[in-house]
Amino acid sequence: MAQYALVLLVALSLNFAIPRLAPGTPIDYLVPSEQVATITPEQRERVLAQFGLEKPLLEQYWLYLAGIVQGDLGYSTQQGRPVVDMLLERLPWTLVLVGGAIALSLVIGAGAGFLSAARRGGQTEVGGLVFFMFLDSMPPFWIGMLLLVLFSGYLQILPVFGALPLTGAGGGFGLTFEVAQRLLLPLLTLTLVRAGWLFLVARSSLAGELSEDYIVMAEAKGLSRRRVVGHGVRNALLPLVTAVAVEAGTVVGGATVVETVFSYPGLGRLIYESVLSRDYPVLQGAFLLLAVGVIAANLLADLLYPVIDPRVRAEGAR
Amino acid sequence: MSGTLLGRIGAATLILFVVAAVFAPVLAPYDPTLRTAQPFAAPSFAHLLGANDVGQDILSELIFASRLSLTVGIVTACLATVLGATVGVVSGYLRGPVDGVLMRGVDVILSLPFLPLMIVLAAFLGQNTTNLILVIGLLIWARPARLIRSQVLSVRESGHVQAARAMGATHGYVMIRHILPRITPLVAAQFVRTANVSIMLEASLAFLGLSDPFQKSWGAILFYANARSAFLADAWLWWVLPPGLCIAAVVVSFAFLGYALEERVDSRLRSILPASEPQKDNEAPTPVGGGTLR
Amino acid sequence: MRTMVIRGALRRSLRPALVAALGLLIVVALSPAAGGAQEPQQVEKLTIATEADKGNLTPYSFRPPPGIHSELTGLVYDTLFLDPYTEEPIPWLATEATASSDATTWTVTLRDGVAWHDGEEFTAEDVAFTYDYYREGPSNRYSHHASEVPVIESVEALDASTVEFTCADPCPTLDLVTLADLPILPKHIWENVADPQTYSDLPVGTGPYRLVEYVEDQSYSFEANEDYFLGPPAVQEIDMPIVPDPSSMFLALESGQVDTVTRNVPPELEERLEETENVELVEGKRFSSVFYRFNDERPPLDQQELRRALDLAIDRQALVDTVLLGSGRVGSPSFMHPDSEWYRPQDASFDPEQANTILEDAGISDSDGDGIRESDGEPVSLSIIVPANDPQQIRTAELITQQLAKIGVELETESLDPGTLSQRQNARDFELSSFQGVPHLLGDPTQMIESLDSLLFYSNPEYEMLRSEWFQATTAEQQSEVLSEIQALFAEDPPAFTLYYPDTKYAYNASAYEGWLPAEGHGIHHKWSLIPAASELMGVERVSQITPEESAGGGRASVYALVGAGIVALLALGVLLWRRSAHKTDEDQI
Amino acid sequence: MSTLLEVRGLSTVYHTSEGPVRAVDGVDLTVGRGEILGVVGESGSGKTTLVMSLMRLVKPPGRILKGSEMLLDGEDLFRLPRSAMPARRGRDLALIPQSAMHALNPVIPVDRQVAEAITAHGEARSKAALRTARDRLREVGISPERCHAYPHELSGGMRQRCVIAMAVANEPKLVIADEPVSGLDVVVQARILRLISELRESRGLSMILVSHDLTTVAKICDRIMVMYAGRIVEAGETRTVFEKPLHPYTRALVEAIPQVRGPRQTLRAIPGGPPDLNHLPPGCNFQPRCPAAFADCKVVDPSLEEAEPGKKVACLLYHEDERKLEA
Repeated sequence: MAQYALVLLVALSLNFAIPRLAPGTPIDYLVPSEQVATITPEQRERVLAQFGLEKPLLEQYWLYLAGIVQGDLGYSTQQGRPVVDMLLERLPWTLVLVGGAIALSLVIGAGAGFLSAARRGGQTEVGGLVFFMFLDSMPPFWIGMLLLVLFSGYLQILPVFGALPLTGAGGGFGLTFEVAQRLLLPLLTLTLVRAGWLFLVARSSLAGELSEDYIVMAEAKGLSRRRVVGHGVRNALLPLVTAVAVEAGTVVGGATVVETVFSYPGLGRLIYESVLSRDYPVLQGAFLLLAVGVIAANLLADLLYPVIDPRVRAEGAR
Repeated sequence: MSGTLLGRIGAATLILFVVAAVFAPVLAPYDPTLRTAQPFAAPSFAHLLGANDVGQDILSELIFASRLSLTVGIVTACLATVLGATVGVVSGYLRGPVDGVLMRGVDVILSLPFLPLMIVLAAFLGQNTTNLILVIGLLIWARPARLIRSQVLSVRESGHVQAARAMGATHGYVMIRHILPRITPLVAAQFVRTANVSIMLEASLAFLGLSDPFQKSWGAILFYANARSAFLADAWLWWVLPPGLCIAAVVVSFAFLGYALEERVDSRLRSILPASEPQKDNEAPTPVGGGTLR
Repeated sequence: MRTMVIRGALRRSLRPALVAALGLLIVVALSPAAGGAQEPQQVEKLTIATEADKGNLTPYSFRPPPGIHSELTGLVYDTLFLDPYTEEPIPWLATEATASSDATTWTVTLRDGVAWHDGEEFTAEDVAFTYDYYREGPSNRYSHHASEVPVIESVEALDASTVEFTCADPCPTLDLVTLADLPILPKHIWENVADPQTYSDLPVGTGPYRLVEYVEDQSYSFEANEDYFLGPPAVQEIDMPIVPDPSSMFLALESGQVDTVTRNVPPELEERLEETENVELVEGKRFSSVFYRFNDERPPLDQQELRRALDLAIDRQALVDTVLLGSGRVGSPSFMHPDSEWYRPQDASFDPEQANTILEDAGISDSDGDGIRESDGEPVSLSIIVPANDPQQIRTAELITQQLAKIGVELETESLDPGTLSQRQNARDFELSSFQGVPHLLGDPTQMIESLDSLLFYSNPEYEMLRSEWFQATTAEQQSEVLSEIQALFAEDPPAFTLYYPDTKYAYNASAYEGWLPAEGHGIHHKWSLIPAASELMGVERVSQITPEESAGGGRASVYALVGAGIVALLALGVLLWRRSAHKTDEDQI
Repeated sequence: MSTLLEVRGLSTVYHTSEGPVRAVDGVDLTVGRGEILGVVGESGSGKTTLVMSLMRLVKPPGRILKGSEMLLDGEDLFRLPRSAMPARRGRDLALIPQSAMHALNPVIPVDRQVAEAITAHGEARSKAALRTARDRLREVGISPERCHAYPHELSGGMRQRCVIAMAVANEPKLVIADEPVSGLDVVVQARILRLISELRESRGLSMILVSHDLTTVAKICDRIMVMYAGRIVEAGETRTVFEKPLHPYTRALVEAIPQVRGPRQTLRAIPGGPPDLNHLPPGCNFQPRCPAAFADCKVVDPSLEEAEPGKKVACLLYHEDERKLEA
């Protein structure tokens, strides 16, 4: 466990340093020259002071760490609103989108992967394999754009943007239907992209398992084809869990592009905009969330191992 | 059967793209930087894929763009795989404190949000191709390192590695002579995977307008197409579809190659390994983009 | 045998389903939407898509990228006079304003019976407080109007409905420009706001609309202020979703999900939008320009001849034809926008030959024959910084690079993300920088004078002389006279190279609302479009009075249907392939 | 005793990239009720393919050729459609697979794996099946406390016992064991073999025991067949085959067994290695390695004929009529 704490600390320190590495400060973005009046030095000082950015770096670092401990992530230099509220507003949307995409891609991707491996019978199931390999190789923003044009542009059956209907669409069902409608395309895009990858993981790990001796035993016992494959699937779950955990970090990054295309107010887009506007507090807050998320995913994977494969319990963690 | 067929298709497509990249000046009907047609011109005999928003020939842009995408893809993949493999082998083989430090380093990199880091580094280092390769390469080696290490863990326990060590072989010797050959298929698979990821990343960065817009790349074409609302006009058929398909074609041909490699190497390996060889490892064998080693 | 039978049946049943899907698709795409123009006057709700989040719409929540921030704030807050770009000052919150003989003190009488949204009464106290607050407090888009050009020394509420302004120098156009630009804040709220930058409550103003809901980065919702002093606005509710992606925004307009979009229509979409059912386009006359600012402190740009040659070498007409596809006007050295009252026409000249001669005479010639001229030993190789997310400015830089190469000047473009770009611009760390001119820079003379120092760092002795003349001028005519002399001076020594003034066309769904009013400098999305009384006050016709040309409907739909059907067919084929290849491996081994 | 299983002309072919390979080439065999038939042969002689063919578990690119017949209690299992086979496996005929050490699913406790064999044939619901499973495990010597352990928590021998328990759980008519004791130490081997013969007594099991180790086969099998390059080269009573091996290959195999007691002898190995099934030698498959080979052997491919009552052999030494050249 101590190691994970160390990793978190290092990640946080990097999150503190990286945005400050980039040229430009929040001030430049706050009062851009476009406002046709460059700001006087003393005004710059006053704005810096507001966000505590005029203090020496080390002091800022301690305040930053202390802030995290007390759960106070400071104010966004752009919105002027507490970072915690902003993140909490965005988190549900990202969780729904990213969580949904991972779950759906697991079901579709892994399911089809297992099916393809099970049907293998010596000669690889080419059709499904090629289809999913193609899926895995298409750029997400490109698919997103094409889906948007197809469903919202040509067929005009789906709304184009945002996450919530503008006017409150009445109570529970109406609202959920509207939200679902808006969630469909971004979710479909993210799922298609991830399903390809998970299909390949599932297919190759199950294919490996099906050549094991216990499968021969299962068939010899007279189990139906479905139950025999079931034996293999149990063992093939392990690499799948690891693949998802290892990928957890990049998913939100990947979602950034999709969220921008669909104007979906998730964490990804917030990070993208905050990077452009050098909004350090929001960036630090979002990175913190991400780092914790990734480490939690890996921790969860480690916990899941013994459940899926008792031998791991015997050998200790990874 | 099907593995080799896919492998052949993959290899053929890749060669096609490499030829296009190398002979771009000869193959491309026009110089893509010159304005040779009306802006937004539709496809015609003179311009098979029409012209972009300032009248540059899209087909020529596509052909020249393959240069950047392929170079970024291949060079970054080499960098990331070599780095990933070395770290993977060393930490998987030596275990102990070295393994702990390296793996925690990998954890940190894996937990860093990818895109913002790219933007910051692109802004800080400037947007030429070498920086792009360095930046992508230094960020994506973490995953191959983790996966190769897990493979090395099980290979390390195998009979002949123990035997070699028992006969006094130095660590370096064992790593190079015994461990490396055994994990080459996985390393090759990781090469394919990192090539895919880096080509995709270059395209995404260009699409978000964060890389050098004058460097002809498939991502840049899509950036201008999206910015000049090609998705809305009928232009999406000849301005948006082709670059996306090119990216997909290169990435998928890498994957086909990886798959064929994995299948051929796997079957050869299966016959050498004696039955008693510990077959099982509980770490994540990666998919065709990274076939498992049995 | 059971599984075989099912698979066969499945395959046979797929074929009819496929044909049905194709049929359905064609019907959906072709059905023309019902519509026709109804009387636009009273409208229940309008949906306006905007491109960026502008914070909670107080004068301090300004945020890049440039957009319609002041117009949005204008829905909630009012100004004393109508708007800074009109010929004559039009009373709004103020009824009239009289200047002293030396034009340094103004007494302004306010309209009475005006209330803030929270019911408090609007008085002279609020006006005095606002101008002091702008001058003393942190800077924002409006504050330099009170603190620099002109310098308003004091503002005093004489009684409940009269305010007296005293300027340090004569300010003859105070009512026409300054009083028409600065939104008035409620004193009873802002007097205890210590830090305006982080003020996050919903704004309270006197304006025609109340901001009732603001979901950060998602949407704004406004409700009409029924007892607005000019009568209730024409639209009860306004929903304003934030849609950053340009393509999605226009897609939403086409599919009828929004009634209008605040982003101006890119040239390449004009033809397509005109063809869409119910969608009309109108020229919004919003002042906009793209200009290159040079840093004359860095050699070789400190040489005036080189700057003159560069100006002559730029083919502005080619830029308009290629980048703007003809929708725009060639830039002029007088810098201000041609539609503004304060614009004195000068035309830029394009003469690469003359540019070459100027350079030769100035001793800047290509001594080592590499195609690039040298100036005292150094090759003339300039760099230009452009915003990475604005393709129009990037393409412009690409074309100018080719144009300058013809006169032996090498130009290298750096495309930077907005944060880095602002930082480099503020720190003057550039040789050439691309800028987008905004309305109050191109239409408001006081702003132009002020930015010549703070933004363009224009140093020209003759200009210094004219500048002090401007500050002595006691009447509007005198100021206008000085301004034309200044613009004449720009012809020889331009403060920046104005490349072009793009047209600003806006698209709206005519069946939803036709009361849009193209006001000079503002486009159509502003409060005057929604206030019935505004059009005679401003003497400007609404779009409904302008006869729209006939719009050809649905010709394009058939193409979509074809393409859509193609994709459905492709998917169905994929499924069949999967079925057939799977079927092959199952047959019996014996 | 009446015959339980009769196999006639069984041939299984693998389509490899270098062309078809006949791993099992026209094998005939019979197993009586309660009888244990031993099949002996070097690795690569087609023993495992034979076992897999009998269970109809041959994976592509292998295929059982048409014309092979396998009558179990008179019913030809090769005529059944593939989908009907699962119902028979585990109930009528059961398999103890090769390398039984890995034959258990590592992530499921052993008792549930045995119970699964029972519920697979609809005999009982899961609770009852679990109880029977635990009884079967106790019968093969796995104590109740150990029976819900995971495979990796058991020793090799115990895992082997679980597999055997699993195989006999549904009282199959015929059990086919592929190298049941190879890879175990001698003491455990003896115990497992004793377990197998006890089960034969108590259950009246008929069995086919396949092994490369002659001594294992000798201990508990009633009749023995020797397999070489996919063919049966000698078959007969265990005692007679050992005392008077006819086929030179069998004789070499018997002489290769080191005698613990008795005078020291130099061990003699059989020269060369198993033939490459793609390029079989002309005539008799064994002739390149056969010390008694003579001219005809290179021409004639001897068939399995009766040489003495109850004894068959496929070698020209004993079948004058098949000789061509001499006459």
